[in-house]
Amino acid sequence: MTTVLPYVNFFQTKKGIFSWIFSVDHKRIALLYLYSILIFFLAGATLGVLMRLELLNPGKDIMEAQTYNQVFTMHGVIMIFLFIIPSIPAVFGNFFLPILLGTDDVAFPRLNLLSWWIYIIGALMALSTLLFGDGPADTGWTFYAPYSVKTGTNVTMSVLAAFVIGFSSILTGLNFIVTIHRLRTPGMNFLRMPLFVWSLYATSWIQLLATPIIGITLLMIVAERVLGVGLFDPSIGGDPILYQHLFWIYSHPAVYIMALPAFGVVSEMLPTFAQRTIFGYKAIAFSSLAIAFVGYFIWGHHMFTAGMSGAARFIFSILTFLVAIPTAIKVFNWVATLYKGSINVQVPLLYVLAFIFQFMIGGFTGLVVGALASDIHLHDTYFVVGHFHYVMFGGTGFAFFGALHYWYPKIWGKMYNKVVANVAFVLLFIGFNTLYFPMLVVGLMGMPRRYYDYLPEFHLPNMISTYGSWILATGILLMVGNLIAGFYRKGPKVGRNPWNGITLEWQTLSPPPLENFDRMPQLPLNGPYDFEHKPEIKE
Amino acid sequence: MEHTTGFVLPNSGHNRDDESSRMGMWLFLFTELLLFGGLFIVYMVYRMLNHEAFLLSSFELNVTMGTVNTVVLLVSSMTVAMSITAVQRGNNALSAKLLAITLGLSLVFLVIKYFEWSAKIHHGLFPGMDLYKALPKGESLFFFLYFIMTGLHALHIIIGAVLMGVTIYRTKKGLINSDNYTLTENTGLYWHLVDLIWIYLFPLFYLIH
Amino acid sequence: MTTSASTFAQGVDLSLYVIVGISLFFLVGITFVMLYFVFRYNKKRNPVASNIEGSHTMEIIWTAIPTILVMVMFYFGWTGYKPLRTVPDGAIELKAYGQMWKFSFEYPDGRITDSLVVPIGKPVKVNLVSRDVLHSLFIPAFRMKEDMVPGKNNFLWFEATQLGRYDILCAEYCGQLHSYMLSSVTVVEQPEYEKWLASAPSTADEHPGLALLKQNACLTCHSQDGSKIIGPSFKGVFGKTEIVETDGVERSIVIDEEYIARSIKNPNSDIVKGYMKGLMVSYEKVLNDEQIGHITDYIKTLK
Amino acid sequence: MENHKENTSHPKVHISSFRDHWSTLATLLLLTAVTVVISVFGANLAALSVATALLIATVKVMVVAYYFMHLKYEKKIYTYLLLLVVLLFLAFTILTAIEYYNR
Ligand code: HEA
Ligand code: HEA
Ligand code: HEC
Ligand code: CUA
Ligand SMILES: [Cu+2]
Repeated sequence: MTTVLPYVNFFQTKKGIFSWIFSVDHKRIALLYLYSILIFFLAGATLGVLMRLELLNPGKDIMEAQTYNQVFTMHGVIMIFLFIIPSIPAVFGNFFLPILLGTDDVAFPRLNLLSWWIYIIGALMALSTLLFGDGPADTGWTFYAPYSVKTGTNVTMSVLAAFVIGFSSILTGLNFIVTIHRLRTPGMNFLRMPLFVWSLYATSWIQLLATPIIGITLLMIVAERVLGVGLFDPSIGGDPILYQHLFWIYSHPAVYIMALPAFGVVSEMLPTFAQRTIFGYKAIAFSSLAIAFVGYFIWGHHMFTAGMSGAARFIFSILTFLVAIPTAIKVFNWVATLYKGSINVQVPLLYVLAFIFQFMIGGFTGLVVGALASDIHLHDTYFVVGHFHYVMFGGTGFAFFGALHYWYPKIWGKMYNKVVANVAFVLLFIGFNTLYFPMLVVGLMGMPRRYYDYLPEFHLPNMISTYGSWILATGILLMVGNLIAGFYRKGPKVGRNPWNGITLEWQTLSPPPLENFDRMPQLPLNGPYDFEHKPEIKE
Repeated sequence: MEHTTGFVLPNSGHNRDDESSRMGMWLFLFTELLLFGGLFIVYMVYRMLNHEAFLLSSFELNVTMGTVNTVVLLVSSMTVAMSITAVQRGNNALSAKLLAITLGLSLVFLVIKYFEWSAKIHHGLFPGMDLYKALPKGESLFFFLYFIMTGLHALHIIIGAVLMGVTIYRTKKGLINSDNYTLTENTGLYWHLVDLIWIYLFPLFYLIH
Repeated sequence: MTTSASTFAQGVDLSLYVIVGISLFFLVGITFVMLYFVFRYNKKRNPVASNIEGSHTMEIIWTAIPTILVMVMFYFGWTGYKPLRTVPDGAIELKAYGQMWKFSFEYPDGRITDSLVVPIGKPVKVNLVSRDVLHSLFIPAFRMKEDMVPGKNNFLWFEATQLGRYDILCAEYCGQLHSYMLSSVTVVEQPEYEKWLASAPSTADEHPGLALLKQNACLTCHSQDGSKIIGPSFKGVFGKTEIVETDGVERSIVIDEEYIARSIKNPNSDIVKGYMKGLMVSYEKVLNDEQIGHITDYIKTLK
Repeated sequence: MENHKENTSHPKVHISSFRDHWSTLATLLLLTAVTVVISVFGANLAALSVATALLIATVKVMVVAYYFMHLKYEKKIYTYLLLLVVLLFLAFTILTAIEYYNR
């Protein structure tokens, strides 16, 4: 006998902490990731603000040199391994990939839960260096040999933590690839997948095929420290530069693990707010694969001053420039998507516009350091610090916040205060650029990075930059506060489709039921963004 | 409190899908290949930088033991492949027996490896030991790599053996049958990977005379 | 931009201007078009959207143009960089040592200095040697930087084009006092350079032990006045009773000649309580027994 | 929720016979013998001996993958993906080798 019950959403099905931390529901796992990632982001960001305080004036402001070195290492490790690499794939990928494909979960739900646990264990290992041994590592997030082998700080644990977190990343990638291959709803062939799915697909391949290399590299550092003799030690015939090769074979492709999902969410939001189909669907889809592919072969651009041979410098530099082309294709197609749209300017769209602007600055500064001559001057200066904050934070970070505002009503079934969200955005935008633009300038002047103290001529830009960090911090606190306040807001619930979007997540309830759909998902006639043949969905 | 009306989604992540499992396993094998790949790159570079030293050190290794181990692994690869044939044909008892033989062979491999390692360690060739420290430039790298790479490989053998044990247990319990033998297949795939890696390790360490 | 004071600087600056120029054009252009579209096709002005699926012509155009432009950028990067690796004949050849956290320079006549003095308009080749970890010799005014890698021969060369004194910074993270690993290069006229070369090194009347401590950068970590820097101060250290950790076991020792020699040759075997392991590297290959003797003698005088 | 549906994913599977397995093993053993013989007795081949050893190893790996690992009977995509991984690894080694070769 079957009884007809109203659909309950995935928050209501079971209660209690254990129903969350042992849940195999991809939506709950996504939220577990979201909360943990946000906590780590705020922790890492606080370290960033502390660094800026130290750099406000030359000389000692608030901490010792050794502490500063540990702080920027911890900041880099947290931001890279705990925040930005998992950010969009593990949160929004987990939540929306099955829904966008029209299925009820990822291919291996229990593996998915395991990935989160591995991530948490790795994170705890990283944080444990604060308490045990001789303090957190002071090597920079790159763990370059031979310093990482010589220093007395707790490098072994930090490196093992990164190794463990790498596993989580591999398993997520594996899960997504199989899901995309096996669980698409009938009728959704590869060329009818939403672009976010495409970008996750490309990302997953990088996670799968690049992460093992850093895993084994980090293990070699551990072996070196534990056995007391070195694989990268020149006195026994080893080569410290080889460590750098292995590290960047992973870590360059990893920057596209950070960037591609951001490209994906941007490609979702633009059609929704322009109320028209995406311009150049195939070009955007395939350029993701092209970026992933070319991205494997350009790691050497981080080592232009390490004494590589001329031939290697030539090849790595020219390939670095090639990767700009598929990225250019994306940017042009995005802008063209706004052409003759019917544009609804909402908070998520503001984040998208800021993303495009800031990512361009980040990308162009990437070209500057990709050229051999200018990189000789700019390598390991604040220009590089400016470059990567522009791409990672100004790009991916802003896309992450945009996606949070975009899917907020779907995930929680409520809407945040839009006015406050706009104010927060403005603060964020101004703060961000005040914080990071001076870094580009001071880098051109020749200030090296990882400097606890600096020469007096670098004072002014550093001061402006620190002021910017305060504006940015205010903006972020306002944004997070507004989103949290949204949970408790009274007022009308949002319906299925507050933005009038077209992809499958907007056809189901907000929040979605446990099974994801309360009726068969319907595909638009021609491709995922065919607004002209939008399926009619009643509340 | 589950909803029970309406419709069933055509694809579900909670359904059994053997193709998914196999694809997942293959993808996992790719990551394993690249994990060892990193070490092979290190090997290649150091061999380019210390050519003579690598040739000299290679003579320290026992070709006979290496060859025997190669044969052991190849045979075990066959028995595990046969056990899949057996289970596909519905012969569970034979399948379990073949898996048991594979497990036995993996132990043989480990025992031989143990003798090889302990001979080296006895000589003090393990990284950090006396003879190791006295080795000329380059030769010490060879032994470092030898221990890391065969060590990681042996770890994989152990994991494979445990997996084999689980598979035997489940086969005997009848949880695996001609309609549902993904576990046997995936164990087999993993075991073949271990074999594949050894196929390269063997000439690179033992045979570079 | 800071002063440019070497022949190499032009190439670097040219590649910078080309790339930044092209980039600014696209940055401003794209941002403007984007904002214009948002304004012009706002839903109030344009209530009904047109579904334009794409255009092959456009795709080809905006693939081809960036391809050409990035190749132009690469070209300037490459030609600007090429001189860096081609040292002209007849260059003055020096050696630069990097160690935690001090640069030192060795001239052909064997003199060792803390900072560089070079003649204007003459190519100077600097061979880079690291004694411990990675460092990088960075001269912003020359747009010049190259890493010092232990166990590997690396070099850079430059030809100064302007008189003056310019900063040298360490640009590869090398530990605690990385940001204090500074030095300078002074560009002088040829006659002045020769005069400087002819003058005797000024360390003659120093205690030979002190000279060695200065040369080997011991004093970046060990003070002579009792203050604690990275390592224990040398003041009054001889004959003192100290607690050290050997293989994880604490024990108490009296500092004598033998202990000092051991601390220099094998610093990590006994770790003084309250200090970190691994910071001081072994000087076994750098200092011979006679020199260690001088150092010990000098340390004895620091009461 | 689990294991409700019947397995439908590989309706028609290829079953390799025991004889196939035996002949695969024979091939592999033969190839092993060849490598050992070349390297132990053909010492004057010098650099070539490494190349031949690796070449033979690659043939062996292909045999294992194709027959024991069933690649021959799987969907073609698995072979392509494996090739992709191998090519990627080759690209890593070649790019690294260029650097060290020109030292
Ligand atoms: C999200 C992360 C991310 C992304 C996407 C990128 C993207 C790029 N990066 Fe960046 N990078 C980092 C993260 C990232 N990077 C990090 C973390 C570091 C430092 C690591 C460390 O040392 O700690 C680093 C360092 C780094 C270096 C080393 C600098 C040094 O240490 O000396 C270089 C050198 O080539 C480089 C280049 C590039 C290039 C060419 C791109 C390209 O992909 C950019 C392509 C984009 C565009 C070009 C803009 C969009 C295009 C248009 C608007 C069309 C018009 C275009 C043309 C006309 C060409 N990056
Ligand atoms: C996604 C990645 C990411 C993000 C988001 C950030 C965010 C920030 N980072 Fe960055 N950073 C890295 C990744 C990232 N960083 C990496 C990889 C390195 C290299 C490390 C290395 O060299 O090894 C680096 C290095 C780096 C340096 C260079 C250190 C050096 O070389 O000496 C600096 C210096 O200013 C810096 C500053 C900041 C600041 C001020 C923020 C801010 O934008 C943070 C903004 C957020 C907030 C302000 C949070 C909101 C408010 C609170 C949490 C409440 C507390 C607030 C107060 C106490 C005011 N970072
Ligand atoms: C990078 C920093 C650093 C440099 C450079 C350095 N030392 Fe040290 N030194 C240390 C530290 C840290 C200790 C304490 C830990 C230990 O015993 O290893 C130490 C300990 C010592 C001791 C034992 C002192 C005691 O109180 O027991 C002596 C002697 C010594 N150093 C001599 C030297 C000499 C001589 C040089 C130069 C040739 C030198 N050091 C260079 C960091 C350094
Ligand atoms: Cu030396 Cu930094
Ligand atoms: Cu890169």
